[in-house]
Amino acid sequence: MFLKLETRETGSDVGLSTLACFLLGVVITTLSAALIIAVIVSDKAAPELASLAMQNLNTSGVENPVTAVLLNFRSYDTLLEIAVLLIVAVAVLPDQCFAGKTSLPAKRFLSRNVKHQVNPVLAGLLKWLVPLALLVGGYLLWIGAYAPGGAFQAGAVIAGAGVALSLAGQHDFTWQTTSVRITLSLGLLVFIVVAAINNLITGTTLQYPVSYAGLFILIIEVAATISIAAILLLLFVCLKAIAEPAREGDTQ
Amino acid sequence: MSFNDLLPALIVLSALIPGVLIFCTAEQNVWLRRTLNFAGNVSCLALIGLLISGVYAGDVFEMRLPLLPDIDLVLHADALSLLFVSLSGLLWLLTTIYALGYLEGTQNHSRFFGFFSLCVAATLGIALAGNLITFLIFYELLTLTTYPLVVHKGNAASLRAGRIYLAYTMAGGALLLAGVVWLKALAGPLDFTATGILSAMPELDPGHLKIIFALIIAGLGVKAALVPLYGWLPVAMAAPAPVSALLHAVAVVKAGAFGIVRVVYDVYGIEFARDLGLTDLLGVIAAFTIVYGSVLALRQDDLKKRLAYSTVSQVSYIALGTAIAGPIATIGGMVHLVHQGVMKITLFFCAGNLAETLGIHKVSELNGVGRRMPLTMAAFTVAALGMIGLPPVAGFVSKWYLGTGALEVEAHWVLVILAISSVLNALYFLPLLHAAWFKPAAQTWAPKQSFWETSLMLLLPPVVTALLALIVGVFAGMSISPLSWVELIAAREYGQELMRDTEAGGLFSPQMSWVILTPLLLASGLLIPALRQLCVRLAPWAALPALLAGLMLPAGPTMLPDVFFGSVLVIDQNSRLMLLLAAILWLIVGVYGVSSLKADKNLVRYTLYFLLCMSGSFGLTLSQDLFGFITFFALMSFAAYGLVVHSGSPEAMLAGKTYMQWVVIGEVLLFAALVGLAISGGGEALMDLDRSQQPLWVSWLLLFGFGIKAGLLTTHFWLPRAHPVAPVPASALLSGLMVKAGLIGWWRFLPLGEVVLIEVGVALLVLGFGGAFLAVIIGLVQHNPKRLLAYSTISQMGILAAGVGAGLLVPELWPILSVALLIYAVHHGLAKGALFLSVGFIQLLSPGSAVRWLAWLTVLVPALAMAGLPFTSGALAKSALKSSLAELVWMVQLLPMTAIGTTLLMLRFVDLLHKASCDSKPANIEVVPHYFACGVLVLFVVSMLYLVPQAKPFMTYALSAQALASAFWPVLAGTLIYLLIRTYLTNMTPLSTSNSLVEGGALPSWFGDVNKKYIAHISRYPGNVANVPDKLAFPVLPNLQVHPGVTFIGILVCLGIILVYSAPV
Amino acid sequence: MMILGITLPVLPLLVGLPLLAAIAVLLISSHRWRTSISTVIAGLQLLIVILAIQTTEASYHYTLGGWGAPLGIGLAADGLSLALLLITAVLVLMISLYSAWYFSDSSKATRFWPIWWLLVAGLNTAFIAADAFNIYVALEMIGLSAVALVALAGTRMALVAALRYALAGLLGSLCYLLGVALLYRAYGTLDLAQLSAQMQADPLSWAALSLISVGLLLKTALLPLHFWLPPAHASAPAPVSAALSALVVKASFFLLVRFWLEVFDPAVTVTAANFLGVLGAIAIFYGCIGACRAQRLKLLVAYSTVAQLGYLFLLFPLAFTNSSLEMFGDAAVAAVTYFIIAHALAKAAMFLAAGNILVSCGHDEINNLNGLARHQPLALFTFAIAGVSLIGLPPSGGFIAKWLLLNVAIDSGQWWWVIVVLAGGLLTAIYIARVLNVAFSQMDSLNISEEMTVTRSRTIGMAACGLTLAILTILLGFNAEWILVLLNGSSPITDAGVVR
Amino acid sequence: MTQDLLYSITGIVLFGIGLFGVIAAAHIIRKLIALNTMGIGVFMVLLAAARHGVVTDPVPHAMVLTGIVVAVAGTALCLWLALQLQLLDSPVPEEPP
Repeated sequence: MFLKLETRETGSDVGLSTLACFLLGVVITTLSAALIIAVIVSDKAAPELASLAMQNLNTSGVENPVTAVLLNFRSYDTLLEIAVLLIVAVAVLPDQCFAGKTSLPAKRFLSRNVKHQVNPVLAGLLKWLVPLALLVGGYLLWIGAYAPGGAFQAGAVIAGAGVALSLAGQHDFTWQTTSVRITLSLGLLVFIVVAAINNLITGTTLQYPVSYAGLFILIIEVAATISIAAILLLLFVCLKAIAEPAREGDTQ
Repeated sequence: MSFNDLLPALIVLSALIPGVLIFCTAEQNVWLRRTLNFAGNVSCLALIGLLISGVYAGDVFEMRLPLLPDIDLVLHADALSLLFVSLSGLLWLLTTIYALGYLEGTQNHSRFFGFFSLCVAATLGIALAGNLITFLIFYELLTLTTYPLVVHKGNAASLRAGRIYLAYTMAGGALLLAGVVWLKALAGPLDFTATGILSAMPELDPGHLKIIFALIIAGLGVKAALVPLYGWLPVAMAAPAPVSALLHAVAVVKAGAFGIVRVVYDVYGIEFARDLGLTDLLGVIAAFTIVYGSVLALRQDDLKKRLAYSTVSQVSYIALGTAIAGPIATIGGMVHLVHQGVMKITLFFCAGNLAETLGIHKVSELNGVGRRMPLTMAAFTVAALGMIGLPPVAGFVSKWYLGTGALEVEAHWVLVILAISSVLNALYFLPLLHAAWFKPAAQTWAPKQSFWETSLMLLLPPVVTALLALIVGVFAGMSISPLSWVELIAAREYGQELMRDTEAGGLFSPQMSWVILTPLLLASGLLIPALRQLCVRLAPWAALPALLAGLMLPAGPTMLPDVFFGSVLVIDQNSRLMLLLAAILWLIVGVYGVSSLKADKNLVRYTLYFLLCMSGSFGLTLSQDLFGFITFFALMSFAAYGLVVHSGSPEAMLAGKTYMQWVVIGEVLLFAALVGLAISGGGEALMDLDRSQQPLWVSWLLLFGFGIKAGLLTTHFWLPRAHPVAPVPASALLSGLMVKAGLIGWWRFLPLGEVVLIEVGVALLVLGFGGAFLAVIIGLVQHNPKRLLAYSTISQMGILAAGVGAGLLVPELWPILSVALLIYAVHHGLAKGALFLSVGFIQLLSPGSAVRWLAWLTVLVPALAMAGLPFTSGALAKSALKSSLAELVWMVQLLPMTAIGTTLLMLRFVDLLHKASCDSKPANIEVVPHYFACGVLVLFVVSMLYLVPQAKPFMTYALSAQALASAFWPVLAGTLIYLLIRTYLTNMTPLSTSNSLVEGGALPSWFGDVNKKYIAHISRYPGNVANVPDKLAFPVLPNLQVHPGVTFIGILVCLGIILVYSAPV
Repeated sequence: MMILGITLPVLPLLVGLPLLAAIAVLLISSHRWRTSISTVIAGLQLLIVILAIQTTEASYHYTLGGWGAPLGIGLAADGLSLALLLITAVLVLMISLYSAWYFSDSSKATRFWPIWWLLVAGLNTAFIAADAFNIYVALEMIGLSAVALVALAGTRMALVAALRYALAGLLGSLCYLLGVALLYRAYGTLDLAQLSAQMQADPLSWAALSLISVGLLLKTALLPLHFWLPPAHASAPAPVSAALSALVVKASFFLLVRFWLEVFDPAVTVTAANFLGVLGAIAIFYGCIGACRAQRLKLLVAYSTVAQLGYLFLLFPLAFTNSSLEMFGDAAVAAVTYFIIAHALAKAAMFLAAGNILVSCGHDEINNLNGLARHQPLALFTFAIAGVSLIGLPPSGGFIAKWLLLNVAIDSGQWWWVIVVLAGGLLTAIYIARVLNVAFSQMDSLNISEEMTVTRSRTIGMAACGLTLAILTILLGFNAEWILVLLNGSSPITDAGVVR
Repeated sequence: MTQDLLYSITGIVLFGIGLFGVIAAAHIIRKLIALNTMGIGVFMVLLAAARHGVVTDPVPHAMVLTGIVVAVAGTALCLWLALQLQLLDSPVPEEPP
């Protein structure tokens, strides 16, 4: 199935012969049909989890039921989700990032790329776009408590600002610093610390005291937003950094 | 947990911990490693000692560790485990010593000894395992720990061996595991219990139990090398010698055999297994393996491979003993566990010594190696003879118990298997011994590095184990011997109490054992170079104690309960006479021999066999128990081989071969016969033995078994070949004395004077008289005086045989007939001895010799005595015989005829001697001993009449005129006839001088043994052209070239059929 | 659990500790500190698990956030979980120690440690999960970190293997997720206990079961879905291989057991169980043959994993006999649990030994390992002992495991599995013997260069880790009772129908 | 046919199409896209489950959000691996099976 993994463009789109494709199609169609039939046949009204969620919404510390689920009822999943992101972030981090003190003197996270020619239009656009994106991100983070929105959405928008900066080519990102690593792991760290504190307060892990639930959720969300933004940006920048020389090498 | 409970575990640990520590020692740290090794060895043995004393006192040693719910890891010491534990512990020590010597100068010692110790630990664990699961664990551990040992050399062959070894053992392990799991599922925890655990669970499905049994036995059979699972064993020979020794003698194959014993006795329970019919299956497999392994061994040229196949065969004795399912056979099987171990390890040690010291790996390279490495080969010889089952080496004890055990439960076929196996064993071991001791060395060996033939560490273990093999056989009756221990086990397995009859009655007179021991002591003195010359000189005087005993000791038995199965030596009227005859002959011929062979470079060897024969001869005369008798009988027979082939000429070699073939056949027949006798007669000492109960087949076997030795017609073929080729003194002994052993045998074991045995009696009469006459005819045409004398022996023994036959027909005659026969035998012994000696001084008889008149006198007196001239011993003997047989008229009439024949032979002998003396020149030979020897003999021949107390009743008749006349006329008639045919005889084309009756054409050739191959063989040696016949004088009927072996097999097959059919239903 | 008067939330701790460790090793750049912290936390984790086992409670439940199922997420651990947690803790400790030496002079260490701890967190999460969606996240944690660790080797082969592994993992996760979605649609809950209580044998359940099973089978690499395993396990760094073979595949198998035996119990049919058993049997043979033909040591070990995983699947036919699950279910689970533990120890030891050999010889081509017995006796010894356990010879954990398996097979009257188990053992013996034979041969083709001997002190530490595991394997064969006692605890999933 | 059932069926069909793509596609990017298609199919089924009852259920929404994050992570990792491979500048070697 995955015996051949192409990373380059080849003439054909499909790695299988026509006959095999046909057979595969038949099989998958049959499977899908069977699934569909199973769904239709056993279509019955399930006991309501939704009402339960709604009943508990007022003690969850937020008004948006989705956020309540994400960060209160099923906050454990979210905690792990951030851990998943962290795994990929660490896996993708460029090696020299860990070279430590022997490497380049610690630079700032964001620095101006002096070699790159400055495009005044682009520079002008960025001046407006980046703060705007940060603002939108902040808003999304705040509104998450009441309406659709939240840490992931906010993080994605903020990361978008970074992507724009990166694409413009006028700035470099440095991942070597300890602060970057703190930023990456901040979401997880804060989440765990909050969980531990709550454990001390209420005796149950991840159980917030009702009156402070909103506060704790906000703290987690802020930290998570920062980390998610950083990680998404990291992913983009690192992949871009690899892809460019790779593509050059490919075209040679 | 008390110390008692820990003891079994400590024993395992005493091997395990040194093993683990040795792994950690640096390669260079030799002394630390040795210290660890020996510390382990010694502590192990000490703990085993504690354990033995504890178990003997009835303490319980058991350690349990929970392994799984309702499954414990149990180490438990019972009598059976102790047997194996002590064997392992002891042989571990010896093998360690050996391995240290063997591996000197190689690498990877830490690894080797580490695994070695672990291997022993696993073996000890197997021995001490208290349930089947624990057993299985250690069993598999053994596989694992032996693998690195097998591949230790790291060359292609050993790697292949390792692969095959693993393949077999893993597969076996899997089967075993399947069986054990299944059984556990059915029957719960499988703790070993003396009478079996399954027998107490009648609700189990027998079908399942049978399949499980098959699985388990197949699993164990791999290690025990049952056919067809033996394939790994010969290949594993690629391992270093100590490992081979360990694999074959102690650890691996024994683990399998031990497992079979455990499963049959302690899991299934022997009676339950028998009821399920499982033992029959096992028995058939074991029997087949025994035979098949031996057949394969025959074909191996590689020494170690031959030994390996021998192991395949021998280990199955244990399984066989188990399968026979009787208390006695159980003893046989279990005791073979120890006996085979001791013997086989000796063989492997020796093979390793040969390879290591001289680079000998093949059987064909063994020629003459006995001279270079006498101690090694002596050890090898002892062990090999033990393997064949020769008394008194350990192997005999096992076979004896297997045989009697089989008869006890009426499994007669087992006897046939044992017989075939013994013969096959002899076939692949004896040529090897022959090559080593009697063939000239084909190459010059590497010179000795030290005083000893090889490194002392290599030499010591095999010598010790060989001695052990001998000791456990000789002292089988001792209470600490393996045999006694096994008897205890067997009693427990059958749920009985051991009944040991400890009454050691009779008076003990050590003097009587000195009769036998003196020659043996001198013989062992020969092994020490410094004492060698002294011993040679003293050799003839070894017969002195016998002479003194015969003259002075009071009549009565001597009991030695520790020796054999309780040895009994008796001096009574008859044996006293035979002992005196023997003593006189040995002494006189010995003196003669030592002086006449002074120049012979093989004098020491001659003396050795001479002494061994002497001991055997005395022993069988005195022994009144089966074991003792057959021991000394075998000792004499086998040692005589050395005398027969002494000259080393091709002719002697061939004669030796024939002799050996017949001896082996005889031994096997006798073994079967005595086993039958022991079972039917209810005892092993003759005093308790009821001879009259013996089945007919036993009588037949006795007839032929002893007939071989006595030169009875149809089994006599070896005699005319072997007697003439031996050195003169040896011939004298062979013809004069050793053939009488057959007579003694009949005497002791046939129900003479008790029961009428018509068939056997008639057969003896017919064969006896047939021999008496036919031998005369053949003898007459011989040109070699010694051969002529040999035929005369056949003739005379024929008369004696006929006498015994008459005794069987008419038991009432026996009391008097026996005395007559005894006198006749003594007479014949003395006269024949004197005649043979006279052949040795042909030069003195020559016309130029100064003392020729005196010399001729010493020839003529015994010759005429043979013919029965009045006033000689012959006349007395014959008249005694005649008077005792007075009721059998036709026999009385036949006897003079034989006398005529004897006269003819004697005249022909004198004639030949005369002719030869005319051709020879007088030479400077030492005269005194000759005169001494012959003179004394002649004196005895003449004076016996007045010396022997038994002769008194016959004296009056013998000296009566009628008797004198009747003694005289056959001599006269014979002389006349001889004079008539003399011309014809002299001018006759020389007969085949080379061979037996059959070759002379007197008997239809279907009697076997003529073969062109043989003659062709002779003619290949141009040096002996004189002996090669130009053509055969008499027209020979179409030759059926029947090898004695084939005859033997024929007898065996018939016997087998008879046994099977005759077994009471 | 009470320790010194403080109530410890054992289950959350088992997830939180590794996560904290991951953050710590990410932030610290000193090698020494990183390894010491790892060791300490691994030891702590082991301690917690042992204490958890020691306490008398039969099983653990924890409701996170105080909400309880179905709204919140619960954690649960029964005997099986505890057994797996224990073996995980033990192996994490040993592999962490080993890695401390293995990665001592490599820049990869800095990426290894955080991902390693995240993997551990994922494993622990999976073992104590009681929520279907939570399991999905745990599976992703495990899958992605495992892929990242395989890619750590950096060779082309490792990258390809990692990519393949990643795709397979993602595909499996998605199948699983669809199954969960269908379940949620039908039953409206994600809690396993509630699902189990409501489960009906209807087409939707079967569809969900199939999807979940296929997803997990793909991750467990049951033949014919094993294709990703051998290259991934063979080309990863040695400690990673050890963890992958010993633990990672077991996690998805563990979940499979959860779903089949507990959640979907009413929907499962005997035929389906037998089908899995047959696939397992084929995997045993296929894996063994693959191992016999492998040219590289690590590939051999990887194929051996394919085979050994096949044994695990015998659980299903043994547990679902015609009679009932109650009769042999517990015994079968006990046998397989024992098998998992024995295999985990042995396989980890084997990979660690292979890693040693690779480090000291510079290659792991089997045919050129002559004379290994002289140069690397310790590593070979470890390898051999582990092999013994894999073959199922006493005294080793593998023997007891096989013994239990055989026992169940015979008790439930399915003798044909006996043949499979035994034949598998023999085939295993063949490839183990193959390595040993080469290693013992005297013809010396090993070139131990100077450079290699410099790292000797390092390899001794590594070898000691492997040897410890091997000795544990042996010791495991001497007392099996504790683990069966442990497993006797009742299942939290079926018991915990009532939310606490 | 209710709306949620339609969504479910569409989701399953998408899942099937994605599955076909994952298996049949040659290029790694195509495979990844196919995987994401599958993911979207699954999310649709989940979202449909949210509307299965009377009230809109927030739980599946949360699940989908988590699922998206995980999918992003997985996709990123795969892309990174593919790029690393490309960086090694050689065709993907034939794997020994």
